[in-house]
Amino acid sequence: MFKPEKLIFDGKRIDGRTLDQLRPIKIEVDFLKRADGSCYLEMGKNRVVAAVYGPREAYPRHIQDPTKAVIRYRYNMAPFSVEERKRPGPDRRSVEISKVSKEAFEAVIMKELFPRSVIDIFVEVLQADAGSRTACINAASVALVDAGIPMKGMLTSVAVAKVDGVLVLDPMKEEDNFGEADIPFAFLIRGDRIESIALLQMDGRMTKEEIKEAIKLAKKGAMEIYQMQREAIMKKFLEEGENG
Amino acid sequence: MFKPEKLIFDGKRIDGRTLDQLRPIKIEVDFLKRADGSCYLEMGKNRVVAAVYGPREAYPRHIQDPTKAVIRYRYNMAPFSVEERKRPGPDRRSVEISKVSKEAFEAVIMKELFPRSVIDIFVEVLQADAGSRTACINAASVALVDAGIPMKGMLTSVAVAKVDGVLVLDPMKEEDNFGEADIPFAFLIRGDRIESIALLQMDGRMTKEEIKEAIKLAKKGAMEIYQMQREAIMKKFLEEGENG
Amino acid sequence: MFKPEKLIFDGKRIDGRTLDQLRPIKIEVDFLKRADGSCYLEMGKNRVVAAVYGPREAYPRHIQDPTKAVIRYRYNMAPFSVEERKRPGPDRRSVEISKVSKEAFEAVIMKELFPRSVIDIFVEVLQADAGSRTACINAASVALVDAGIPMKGMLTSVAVAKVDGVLVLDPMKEEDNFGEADIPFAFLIRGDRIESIALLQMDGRMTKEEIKEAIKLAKKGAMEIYQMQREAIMKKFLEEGENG
Amino acid sequence: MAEDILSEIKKDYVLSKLRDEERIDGRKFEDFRKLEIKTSIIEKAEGSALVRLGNTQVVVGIKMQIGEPFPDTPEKGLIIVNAELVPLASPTFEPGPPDENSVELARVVDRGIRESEAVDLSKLCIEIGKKVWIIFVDIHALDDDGNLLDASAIASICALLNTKVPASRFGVGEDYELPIMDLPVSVTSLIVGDKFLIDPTRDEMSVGEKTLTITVDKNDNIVAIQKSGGYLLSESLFEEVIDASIRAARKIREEIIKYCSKIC
Amino acid sequence: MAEDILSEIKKDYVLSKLRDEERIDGRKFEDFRKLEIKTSIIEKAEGSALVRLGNTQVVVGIKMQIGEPFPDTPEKGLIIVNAELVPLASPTFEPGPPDENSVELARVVDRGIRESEAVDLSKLCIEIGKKVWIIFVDIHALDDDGNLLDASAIASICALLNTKVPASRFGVGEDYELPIMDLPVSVTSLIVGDKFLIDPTRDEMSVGEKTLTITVDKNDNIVAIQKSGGYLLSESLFEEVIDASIRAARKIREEIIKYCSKIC
Amino acid sequence: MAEDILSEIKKDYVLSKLRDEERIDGRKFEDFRKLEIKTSIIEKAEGSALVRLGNTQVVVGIKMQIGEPFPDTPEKGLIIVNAELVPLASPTFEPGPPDENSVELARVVDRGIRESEAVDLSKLCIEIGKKVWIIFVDIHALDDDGNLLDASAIASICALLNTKVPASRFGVGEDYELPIMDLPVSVTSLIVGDKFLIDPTRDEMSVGEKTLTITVDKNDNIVAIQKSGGYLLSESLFEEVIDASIRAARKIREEIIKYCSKIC
Repeated sequence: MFKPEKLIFDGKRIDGRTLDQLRPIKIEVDFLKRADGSCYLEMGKNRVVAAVYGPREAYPRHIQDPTKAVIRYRYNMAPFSVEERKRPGPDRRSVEISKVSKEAFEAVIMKELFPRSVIDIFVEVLQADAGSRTACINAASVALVDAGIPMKGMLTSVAVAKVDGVLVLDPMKEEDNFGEADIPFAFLIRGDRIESIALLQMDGRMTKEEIKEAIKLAKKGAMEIYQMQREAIMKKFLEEGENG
Repeated sequence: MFKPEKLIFDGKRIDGRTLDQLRPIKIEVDFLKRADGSCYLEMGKNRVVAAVYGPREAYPRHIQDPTKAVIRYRYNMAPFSVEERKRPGPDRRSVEISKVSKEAFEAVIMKELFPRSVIDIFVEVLQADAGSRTACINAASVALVDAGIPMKGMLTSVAVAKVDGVLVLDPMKEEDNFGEADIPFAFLIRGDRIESIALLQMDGRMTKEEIKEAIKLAKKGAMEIYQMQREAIMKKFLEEGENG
Repeated sequence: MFKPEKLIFDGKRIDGRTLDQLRPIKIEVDFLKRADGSCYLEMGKNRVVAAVYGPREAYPRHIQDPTKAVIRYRYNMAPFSVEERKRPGPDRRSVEISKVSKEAFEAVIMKELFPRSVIDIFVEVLQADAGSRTACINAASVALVDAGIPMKGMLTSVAVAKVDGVLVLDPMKEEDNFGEADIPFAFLIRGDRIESIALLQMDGRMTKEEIKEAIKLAKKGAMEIYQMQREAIMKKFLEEGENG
Repeated sequence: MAEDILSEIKKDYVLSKLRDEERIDGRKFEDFRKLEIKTSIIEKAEGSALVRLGNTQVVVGIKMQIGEPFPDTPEKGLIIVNAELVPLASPTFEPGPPDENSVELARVVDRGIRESEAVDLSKLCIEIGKKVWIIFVDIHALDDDGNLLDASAIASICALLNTKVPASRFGVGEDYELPIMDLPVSVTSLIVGDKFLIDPTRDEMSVGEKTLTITVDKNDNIVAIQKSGGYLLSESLFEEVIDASIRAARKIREEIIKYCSKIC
Repeated sequence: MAEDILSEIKKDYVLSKLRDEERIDGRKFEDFRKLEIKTSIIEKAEGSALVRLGNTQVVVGIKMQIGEPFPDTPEKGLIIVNAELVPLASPTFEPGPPDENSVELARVVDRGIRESEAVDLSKLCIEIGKKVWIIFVDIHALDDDGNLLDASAIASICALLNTKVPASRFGVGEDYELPIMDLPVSVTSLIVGDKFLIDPTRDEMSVGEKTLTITVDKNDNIVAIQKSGGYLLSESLFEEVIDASIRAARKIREEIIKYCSKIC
Repeated sequence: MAEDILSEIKKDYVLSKLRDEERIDGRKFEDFRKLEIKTSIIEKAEGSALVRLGNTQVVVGIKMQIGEPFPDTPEKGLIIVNAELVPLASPTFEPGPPDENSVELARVVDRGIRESEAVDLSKLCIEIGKKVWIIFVDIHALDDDGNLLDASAIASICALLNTKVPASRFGVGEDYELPIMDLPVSVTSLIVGDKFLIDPTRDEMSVGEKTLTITVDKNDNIVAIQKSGGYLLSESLFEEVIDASIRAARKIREEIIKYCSKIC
């Protein structure tokens, strides 16, 4: 990938978006039959599938927690999801993404309701562009609702990047590669209000003032995604109502 | 290995065999002391050793089946068994051969007699020519008899190949490499009669008529091998009678 | 490393030592807070840390021995401990050293006092020169005393090498690389007396008379190291007395 | 336990229907489920396909790299087929290196493509003996409702049909379509006593994992066979399955061709 | 079980102290423990440092090799950060390949070094596009009494400051000091309700593994953030932690500089 | 449990015999079991041997490849010894990567060959610093009735004696016999109190896995020693074992030479 001379030109990004505009999003609930809950999601060129299994008895027994459900999260990339074929199996990046994503869901799932159980969240990245971790969290969140797992609210994730000195919402590949900083967020949204931060990472270089600005921008984007998550779920329930 | 111009010449194969002739076979029963049953077998240049351990308590417990014995089969090639040294440990080919061979024995061992047990069949290929999987099954079958494991009958295995447009029995390396198709069979033989097929694979290209012909040829070869398996077992029992 | 023309010159070794002289040794007891017992030890350029955890309940259960404690010993080299960076994780050399060191401690720890338990001995080589296995055993022995694990006596380890045709005590890297033979020993020392051999390996070429000589030389060196082990332990107990 | 009882009930139901010569979803014994194909779903791959066989779903992506040929075929490209049965697709799949089932699946799909000579490997040579194209066929199971194998085989050939050799990206000429010479179709039957059911669902598989896969090329030749599962097969049933598989393969091949002609 | 009860007691004690606005070891909420640095402890390494943060101890060794650059940065050297949480350091660490905790630790340390551009990688090119220096930063934990992450980050930058490029040994010129352009400092806080404790000890961690790490460069910019642990963070607390981390980082950076000026 | 009781009975029997200065199979304390050697059993290997020591059976195959020498011995070939204790040979062996016992076995056999300079490695150079022969000695245990180590060492040296360097197959000249300069023999004793039994059987090993292996070259020099097992060894017993091992090694070496002169 060659570095473009400028990533922002006349207030527009190289894919034509304004600074605070999301990439197109498509959400399909209940995409899989076998899983207890599932979701297919596109965010720009990201194509991800999430499946939820559980709550079911945790096995082997020594992983059981007598006070609450154990949450597992597996972020996995298909070998063909990136430019250069990726060898199957987890690399260090996947391990870290799985860990922080798992912790985000631990904070919002009402896991005390299911002692000795395990809730498995599997996300497969079929095609990765920048932001695959945020796309996966958005899909997993919908899949959890589809599986009927009680949560404190919806988990909605989006990143903000610093590119050519300005902040942009939901960066795509070029902005991620050549930008100056990137912050993925996941927020707990309850009653149409952003309550708190469940996932937060950052790499790059930013002043603390820029970080405050980034939160604002991320919250704006998250609310838009949240509406789409809601609509997708609503649509599925309405269809079920019609068919049932 | 260079491809010979013709593999069949004047109705004879490059090692002088007729089309329906087996390679020389040598069988030695009770070759090992430690195992519960064992067999050393040569089929052409194949040299294989089979050992049976069990029935013994299956461990770890979660692999136990309360209704029948679990059968395990491990096909393994010694690093020096092939032209280019093979790295120790199972490759994908060994995993597949182990699976289909295991399933062939699952179909003939009276495994319901030994609930919660495991019967281990280990075969080591000391030298491989074409047909090592069939040689191993023949050796394992004898080792099971030697171990006193009740079976519905004898399992006898042989391959048929299509070479220069004709079918040949028990192909050796050159025929396997440069032939047009290869079908390994294993048959259940009971009361000196071939009853059914326990293992069946094929790769290459054949018409359905050729496949029917191949079965006939394979059955002829299997009956001959079966006689040799019987004789080897008989011989051992007679010797034991003499010595005991 | 280039081979020096002579390793012994005028009865002196290339680092100035006499043939029966040890490298400088430094011992620090109770170096770590988390472990139940610990020791930092320098022997020439070797820098090693030993930690002891236990006795604690052995887990998983199937490794428990109802009659005695299980001893585990893990010798591990830091990636930066040698000239060329070593890939993390055990290689065959580490596996063998761990095994023979474990067995040396099995012979001296009163393991019958702790049925169903495990005693873990971990040694990390931060910098390796020749003799890192002996340095680790010396450190581990002190760490076991620090952890209060009852032993039949002290385990003290030292090597003897044959270099330019003569025997030398406690060889360093050049002597190990270019010498003719190397024998690492570990002795059980009780009541200021060497009682028996707990670890013994050898590679190189020696007559049996030379081996007998080597034992004598090793015993002399071991007694000196033993005094330093004792002093280090004493010093720590005295300090504790003062502070307590 | 509940799992076991459910499976027992399903098994009884499948068998009782069978006695009436029926399948639980109303299909004929020799019918495949509804087949849906979608290609070009992964832009970053050289080719891709999503295949739905009833509720079973598989994605296959094709990636190509330049590498060395085998010494004995210095002028031919290579195909490597790999399958990941990720735990997303079934609660019985486990993360980790491929187990015997995914190895078998990949190898049977591989044999169908290889033995039918579906891809003209001689068109994949860049420099004889030195540089050839390596085709990675990565099978990614999404939803296992039975017969992942046939779904994977169909998705693999569809993805190959959809593949462009990325020559320009690697600086070795212009992109061209992968030359496909045959359309092998694998047909898997569940063996139940002296009967067989083509394209079994997961519910049907509850009667016992006893299958026979026959892969057929465009000229009705058999190019691969795999008996899978611990059971005994009679010669006569084997021959019946071959005949039925040839018929079923023709229908599936027509569907693939129809789909392709529509999108090309 | 005894383990659990002990942990419960510790937790209660930490929390009761907190209600009185105190920490169990008497520190202020924003104070690090006593920091001790020792460099050049491994002669065989290109650079090394032992760091003690209270009772937490970490050794970092730097080894350098010559290798190929990434295609998109042909004139830059590489840094590879690796952490081994060996079982010597804690009874909860297990031998074997790195688990999620050691991977996270290594990656967060890596980001601090990388994003602050602490090492001038353009000075590590030997032959453009062909040969560059690869720096291996190996973190070896010795004693885990809490906050291994910050101790590892400090030890890593100190070891880098201590590193000589071994050019003469590799026959590519004369040795030179690794050019260090920044001193990133990672500051980890334990989040307890609406409060936070910088540089938590292991005993303090018994209230719950909820941390926030902010890495700060010499100009008070933030170069890395990592929220770790399953908890919800309020926006206002996040901003408070940033401010406190910037202040704490300045103090640690001063200590590093003081140590370095003393020994150089 | 039955296993344990059986082992206890065997142990008592071995010990009671020992009190009468006898071994359970009637052998003298310093005698090996009957040794049978068979070479050239694997045509596809460069050399091979099957060795039976009583009921213990081991196959060793030698394969050779061309590779790079170590930088500090640019004109010497390499030997790599590898052992697979496959589960066929004993119910206590497990499939998978080599455990500590197979690693130790391979390394002790390796040291005997290496330190006795049994193979003249300087005759294995093809192009100084670039191309040398690599000898893979693969030990494949078939039947473990005790003392696999000595059986493996004998089989290894016999297989090496049987080896032809496959120069013509690799296009680097004519085949030639591997130059063997010594015949190291490893002698393993079971230590029981103040006694020792050479070449212990599995039944004898039931008294405790305490062995001492002494490898002796053709001039009665000791080239390798390995104490194996958690026990204490007295100096005087050690010296006795050395003397007995030298005597026993001479006998085994004669048997190897006798076998070789017969077949050559």
